[in-house]
Amino acid sequence: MKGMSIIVKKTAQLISGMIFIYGIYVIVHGHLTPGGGFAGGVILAGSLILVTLAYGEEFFKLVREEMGTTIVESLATISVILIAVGGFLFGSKIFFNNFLPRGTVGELVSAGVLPLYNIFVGTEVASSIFIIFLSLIIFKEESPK
Amino acid sequence: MKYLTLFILSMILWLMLTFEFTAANLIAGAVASLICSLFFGRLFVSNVGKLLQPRRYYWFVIYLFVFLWECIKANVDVAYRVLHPAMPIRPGIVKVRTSLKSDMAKMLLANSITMTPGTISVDIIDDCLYIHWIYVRSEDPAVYTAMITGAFEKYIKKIIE
Amino acid sequence: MTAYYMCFGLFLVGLYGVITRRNLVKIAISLSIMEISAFLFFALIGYISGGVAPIVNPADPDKVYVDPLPQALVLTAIVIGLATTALLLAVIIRIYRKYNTFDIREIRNLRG
Amino acid sequence: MELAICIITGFMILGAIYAIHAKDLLSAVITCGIVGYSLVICFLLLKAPDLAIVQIVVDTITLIIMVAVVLDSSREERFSRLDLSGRITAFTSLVVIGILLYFFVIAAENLDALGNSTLRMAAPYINGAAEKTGSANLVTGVVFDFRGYDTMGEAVVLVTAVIGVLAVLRIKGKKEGFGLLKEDSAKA
Repeated sequence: MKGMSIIVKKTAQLISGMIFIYGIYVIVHGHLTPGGGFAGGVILAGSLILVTLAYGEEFFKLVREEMGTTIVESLATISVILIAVGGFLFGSKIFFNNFLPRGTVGELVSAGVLPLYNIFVGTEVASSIFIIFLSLIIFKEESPK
Repeated sequence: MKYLTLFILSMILWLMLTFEFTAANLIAGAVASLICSLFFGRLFVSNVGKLLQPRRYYWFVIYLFVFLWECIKANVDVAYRVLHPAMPIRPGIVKVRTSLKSDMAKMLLANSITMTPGTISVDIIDDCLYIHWIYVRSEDPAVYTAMITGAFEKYIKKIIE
Repeated sequence: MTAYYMCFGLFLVGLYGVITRRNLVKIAISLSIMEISAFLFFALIGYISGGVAPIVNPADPDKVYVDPLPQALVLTAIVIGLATTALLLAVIIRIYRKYNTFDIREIRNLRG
Repeated sequence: MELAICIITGFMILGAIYAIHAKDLLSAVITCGIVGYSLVICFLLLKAPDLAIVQIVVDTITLIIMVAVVLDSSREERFSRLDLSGRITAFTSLVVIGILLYFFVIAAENLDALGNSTLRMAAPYINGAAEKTGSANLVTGVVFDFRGYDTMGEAVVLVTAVIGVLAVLRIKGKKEGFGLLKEDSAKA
């Protein structure tokens, strides 16, 4: 896959890091401000897609990246289910039990396990959308015209 | 070096976004900036020493005012062409040779040209910019180069090169 | 009340596209339009006049909030919509590579 | 308030009609963006900032994927006159639309007017929910605490969709190497 022109490349160089940090901000503060795992995950995927579109990678590098992203996605999904099962082990016998202390409303470390769910769901959404994009690119690369 | 600069910049951005100085927030910001610099550090601009020279920021502020003035002039011009009943437009693509060397300077020049109404930079090949212009005033390369890039080029050279 | 009818009109436009178009990409577009009208309908149901966005501020708790339940349902549905649209487009691009056309009637005639 | 939403929805309907009737597929895809971005404004007017953030990014990514699909093809839609089966389809669609409209008019009489929503589950989710879940954002509280099963199902659906995309789009397995590319193209 070819990259784009120099204007897009240089702008992506400066902007992509900022988009990524904004996505992490939306995920981590999901229980205080608008946003959360779903919104932030899509923003993270957007920054990765921007870099891939602007620079264009070698074919084998793309395949390697796809394998890594697949593993990340599966791990994130397993983590969500493990936290849900954690309700059985700590406290009462309820699936999806909020077993950590809740803290006071409005602080960063509060709301028990909700920030953890946010982080893992964000990772999962980001990696799954990025996988979809990568597999479309790889399909175009490897199939004959 | 690139990684460290990106780490510091993203940390500043994080603090501007959240604007609270508790320990938990600082730790979260540090972890986020670490992940960000690991992912995007190899793409960041290479010669980061230029970020520390205050002279460049001074010229950047002056450049903003110059850009604003050019933008207002171009706005009035395009509004006149749109509102005039005969619509005096003569679109075309011109090839402008620039004397700027670094890629970042070329990017800034192209984006400035795009953001003034009436001109859009289509592509950059080596050191030539291809620009779509709403009214091609002259076909002589020396004249239109001075018209399009003359106001910006010397400031950009002082900011980035 | 008019807003509900307009929203349903958008749904009907999408349905018309799905039924009458023969191009696979057009059908995908029409499906996403139907999806969007459903999202809008859910958001309309949850709105309460004079309400504010459902972010609790501990300083002044006495406020009218918009109903968060439809918003939570739509939040997950939007991301799922993206994934299913991508799956649909993946199938479409495979079909194009095999039959070299987007037209469903020609594909039905080929049967290859 | 309701007037603004009606005007924006009118724009969405116009954009949708043009997107369905456009001759060039690329312009159809881009016009479909009108519908998505107008939905963002509607969400902001209806006080749903979470949804607006998600929708504005999702719409951009959908546009990228659709353009990637369309640019691969000939981009043209060939229109032809309706034959007999086409006429039957059009007539059936009119009947279906009429029936749907009839039932919607009946159902709309039982809906509350815009702004006077009285959902039964609204009150327990709003009153004291912040203390129960500890989360200031009520939507996050509903998504991950009250309706946790829904979210887990959603995550599983997302994984399934990704597996489907991979199964459809990857021609070769990962282990078998890329030397098979030539043989495949020779066969085809």
